[in-house]
Amino acid sequence: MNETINKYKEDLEFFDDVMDKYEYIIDLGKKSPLLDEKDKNETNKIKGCQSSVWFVAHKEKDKLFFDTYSDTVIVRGLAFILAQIYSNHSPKEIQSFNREELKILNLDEIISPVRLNGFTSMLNAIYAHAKKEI
Amino acid sequence: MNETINKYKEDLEFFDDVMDKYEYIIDLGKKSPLLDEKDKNETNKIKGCQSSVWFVAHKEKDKLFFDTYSDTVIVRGLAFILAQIYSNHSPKEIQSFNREELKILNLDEIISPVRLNGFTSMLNAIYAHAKKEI
Amino acid sequence: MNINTLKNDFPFFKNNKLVYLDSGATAQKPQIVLDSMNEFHKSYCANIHRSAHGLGNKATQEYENARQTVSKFLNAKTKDEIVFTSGATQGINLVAYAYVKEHFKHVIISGLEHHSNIIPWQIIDKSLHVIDFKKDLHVDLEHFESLLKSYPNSFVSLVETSNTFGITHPIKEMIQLARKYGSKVLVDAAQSSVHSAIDVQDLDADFLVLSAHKLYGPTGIGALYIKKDLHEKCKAFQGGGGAIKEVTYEKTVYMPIPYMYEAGTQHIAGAIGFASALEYIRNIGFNLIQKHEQELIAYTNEKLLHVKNLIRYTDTKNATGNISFNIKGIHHYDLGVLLDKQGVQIRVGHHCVQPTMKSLGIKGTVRISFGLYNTKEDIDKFFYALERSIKMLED
Amino acid sequence: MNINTLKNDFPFFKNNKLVYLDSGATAQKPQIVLDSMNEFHKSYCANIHRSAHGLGNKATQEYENARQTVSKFLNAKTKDEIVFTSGATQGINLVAYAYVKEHFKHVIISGLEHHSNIIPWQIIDKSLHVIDFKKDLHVDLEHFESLLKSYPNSFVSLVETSNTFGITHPIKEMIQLARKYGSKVLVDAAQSSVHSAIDVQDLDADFLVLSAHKLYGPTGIGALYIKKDLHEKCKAFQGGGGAIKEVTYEKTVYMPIPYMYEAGTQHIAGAIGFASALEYIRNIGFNLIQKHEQELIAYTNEKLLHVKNLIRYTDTKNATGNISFNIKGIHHYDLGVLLDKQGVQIRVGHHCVQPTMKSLGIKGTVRISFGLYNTKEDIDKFFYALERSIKMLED
Ligand SMILES: Cc1ncc(COP(=O)(O)O)c(C=O)c1O
Ligand SMILES: Cc1ncc(COP(=O)(O)O)c(C=O)c1O
Repeated sequence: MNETINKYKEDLEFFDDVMDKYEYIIDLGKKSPLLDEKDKNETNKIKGCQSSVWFVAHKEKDKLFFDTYSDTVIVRGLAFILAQIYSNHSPKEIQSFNREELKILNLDEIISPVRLNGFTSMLNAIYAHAKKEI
Repeated sequence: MNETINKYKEDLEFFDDVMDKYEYIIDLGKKSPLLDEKDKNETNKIKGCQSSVWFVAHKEKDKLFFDTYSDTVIVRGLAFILAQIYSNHSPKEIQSFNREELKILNLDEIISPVRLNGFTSMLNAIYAHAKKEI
Repeated sequence: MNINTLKNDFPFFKNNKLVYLDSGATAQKPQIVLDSMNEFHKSYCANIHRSAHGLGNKATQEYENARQTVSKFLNAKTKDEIVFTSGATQGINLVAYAYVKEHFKHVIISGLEHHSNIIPWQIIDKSLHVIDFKKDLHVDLEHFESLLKSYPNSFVSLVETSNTFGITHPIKEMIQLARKYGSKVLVDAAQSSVHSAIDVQDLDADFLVLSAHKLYGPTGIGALYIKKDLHEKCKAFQGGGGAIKEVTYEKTVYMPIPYMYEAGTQHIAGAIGFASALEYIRNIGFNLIQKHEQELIAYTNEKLLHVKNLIRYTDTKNATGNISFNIKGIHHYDLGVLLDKQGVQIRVGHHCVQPTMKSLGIKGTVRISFGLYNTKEDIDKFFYALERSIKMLED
Repeated sequence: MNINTLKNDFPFFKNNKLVYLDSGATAQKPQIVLDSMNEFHKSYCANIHRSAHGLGNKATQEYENARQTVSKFLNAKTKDEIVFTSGATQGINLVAYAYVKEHFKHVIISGLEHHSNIIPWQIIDKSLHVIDFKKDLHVDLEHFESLLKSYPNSFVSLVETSNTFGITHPIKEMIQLARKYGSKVLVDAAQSSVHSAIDVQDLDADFLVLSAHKLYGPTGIGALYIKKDLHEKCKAFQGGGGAIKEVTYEKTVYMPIPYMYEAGTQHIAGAIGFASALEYIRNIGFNLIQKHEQELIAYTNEKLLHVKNLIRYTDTKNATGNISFNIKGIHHYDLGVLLDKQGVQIRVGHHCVQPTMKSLGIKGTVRISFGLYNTKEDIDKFFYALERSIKMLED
């Protein structure tokens, strides 16, 4: 996971201007694969976000994969980053990964405190799912 | 009535220091005749004063006379001044006397705004009584 | 007076370069408002209504003068028709508990109400009836009358100007209509009061609420007007020091309104700052303010015409203070974030009118909201940032 | 830190020469408290909890930091146990409406309560039971236990330190006693909180109220501590913007406590100033404050011994902050007026504890009340003025 984190860290640090960082995240959001309409249901909806965010996980062999969607493109981009970081890892790996390591991405700069709850809720959902799957 | 007012005005103006003015008023309060205990009843009590003030009127020939009492000596002194001003006058005289004329006594300096209500209530009681007697 | 230099009265604009278009949420405060509060704290800070000491008297007098200033601002008959509250929200809740709860079964509201004029009626368990609005969001007066007919003697509670869409209700006409059916009326003037003069006697309102912080005054203070005729019908709400004539363990005899409702230590500095804000407005005058704000609104509306894929929810008639819109295919939240990063402070979201949003089938809007300090330059900057944001966000 | 120079932190004392001995009514505010509020108004004034914009985020963060500061001040477990209110009075009323009303029949209070802890229980129609006090005004714990026995599962609401007599109840012991009989307990710490550290966990209080203005903070703001375990049992009180998850015309889903109780625009500057006042206290520390205040009290008590015809109502044990007395044959009001005219600000009257006054067969007292800025010199001046007043008034 550190590898993916580092990749995004480098990408984000490439931009000096915060608007460019947003451009990059929006771009990820636009490119992020769409969820099936049927998956955008109440069960998959993450509670605690101000905007609607959905979250679907599936298992391939031993590994977990996450798909996310949000009605706002910025959150979609952020959720996509999270999904990329945690996808393609075993539940055990995920569980033992310290979420503090995400701090180096410096997302605080981008996510407002009001929305930070939502971000934490997404993370919680990932860890909860991993735990269930162990 | 103007005569009595002028007398008190001169007396009060004699003192430069506000503490001396109080000394004078307190002195009047101490000297002011006591009311009969039986007169200190609810009917004679003036509403709207923070401290208890009683007010008794009687008529001699055509003239009204007022006696007052308060449990605080400063208010007693002030009430005494009022009673002196309005006593020994006919109801008609009292009614036609403009209470604005009291302003020259500069009592504002001595009575706090919180207590001003009480002072006004006393005045109202005097005028109300005079009206009743006409 | 040059309206375009009023910005200089506001220290906020000296300390940063932000374009502030969120005055409907809270307005910036002129220096004299801060000065008046600092003056209280520094020179005559004391509790009120309780003390014989000179300091307390001075504080009491300034506080009561503030009440007088609010009373004049609303053209109330007497100053004891003015209760200081902690804001418009508390004012409405007070009326709910102290008056409506006991005397009414039905409450009629408009379809554009702020949550503050919806939830209090739910809390006291009244049946709520909502007046329809027309396609352009203007109130359907026929439906209003039919509700009044179906529920005579109900309580009517109406926002004067919508915090989201800037539409102003024909409030005087609506009050007259309500009177015909024996209703009492509360006016929520939280938004309207900063844009045009209010005359409670002319309106014939029974209750009216204000928030100081939307009137260039401090937070934590507001006013509730209660028509004198109704004072006897209003019962105690919250109890405590200062609001009483006599307390025994068996029973409390309350002071008359407004004191009955001002239990506990009041926001004394707030009342003083509130009055100072109203004086500030009075000195400029609503004529000038309106002329200026109408110019800003017209300018904005003109510019909005050129924004691609714009969705508006109302026409531009009766527009006061606030303008809401969306851009097709773009989420209002994304716009809010990008505008913010470009130094433009606007508000996005449901603006505390979720039921109205639901009626319109949307989650939220982008809202621009004007204060007297805004200029055409602010609007130009807003549009510049908006265009850039749209470009980034559109597919 | 030299406690005798703390006066310099308070602009009030730079602006006049008054001897201020009325801190129990409201305390003076240090410059840093005013600065923190001015800073909000000048640099990041915005509404909170609602906006996506940076300004609003900064304001929200400072407001929530303030909640954290209050939480630490009281040693609460988590910051969501802290509700901002407009003051202690509103805090008690909130508990009355939102919790006690539905769950209790009986309310037990002490014999030294402020009106703010009497009237709310009358308003919600509870049976009120008053614990006797002994000759020296100390609480009669046996009578307390007998009340708890007679009315098990009742609500107990107790002042920690009497605003009039400075007596401090053995509040921890009383809470433990109340627990034995299934009671829940509110502590009114409006007076005590400025004189000694409060630890809600150690006390095991269920509710506790504070007023910022008695803690060297601004008016119009206070805090209510609600123990987490009870959050589920507390229902909505006043409704409006900001306090909700979802609103429809049919029904409102509220945010959890504390947000549920913070409907409407909050006193944002007030919360920030409140926190700054608590930081100020924390920096000095209660050790130093207590040592200083105990010295002032001892000095005053010693001097009072020499005042002729003095009437005191309690011994000098457990004295905190406030001292009350009368002079035989002299009305307290007259003393208040003359002391005021000599530049000494003390309070005379019933101090919002009329029922206690009635129990004692008096109308009022002269009260001296200390803040950390008071000095022995203040006390000397007070006694000088007192002696002069007595001389003028005695027969
Ligand atoms: C013991 C006590 N409780 C409650 C209060 C009420 O506080 P506030 O007026 O700030 O609401 C006071 C204030 O005088 C008090 O001394
Ligand atoms: C129309 C309207 N009513 C009521 C309120 C509530 O005002 P406050 O939050 O100051 O109590 C607002 C504030 O947003 C408003 O816009």
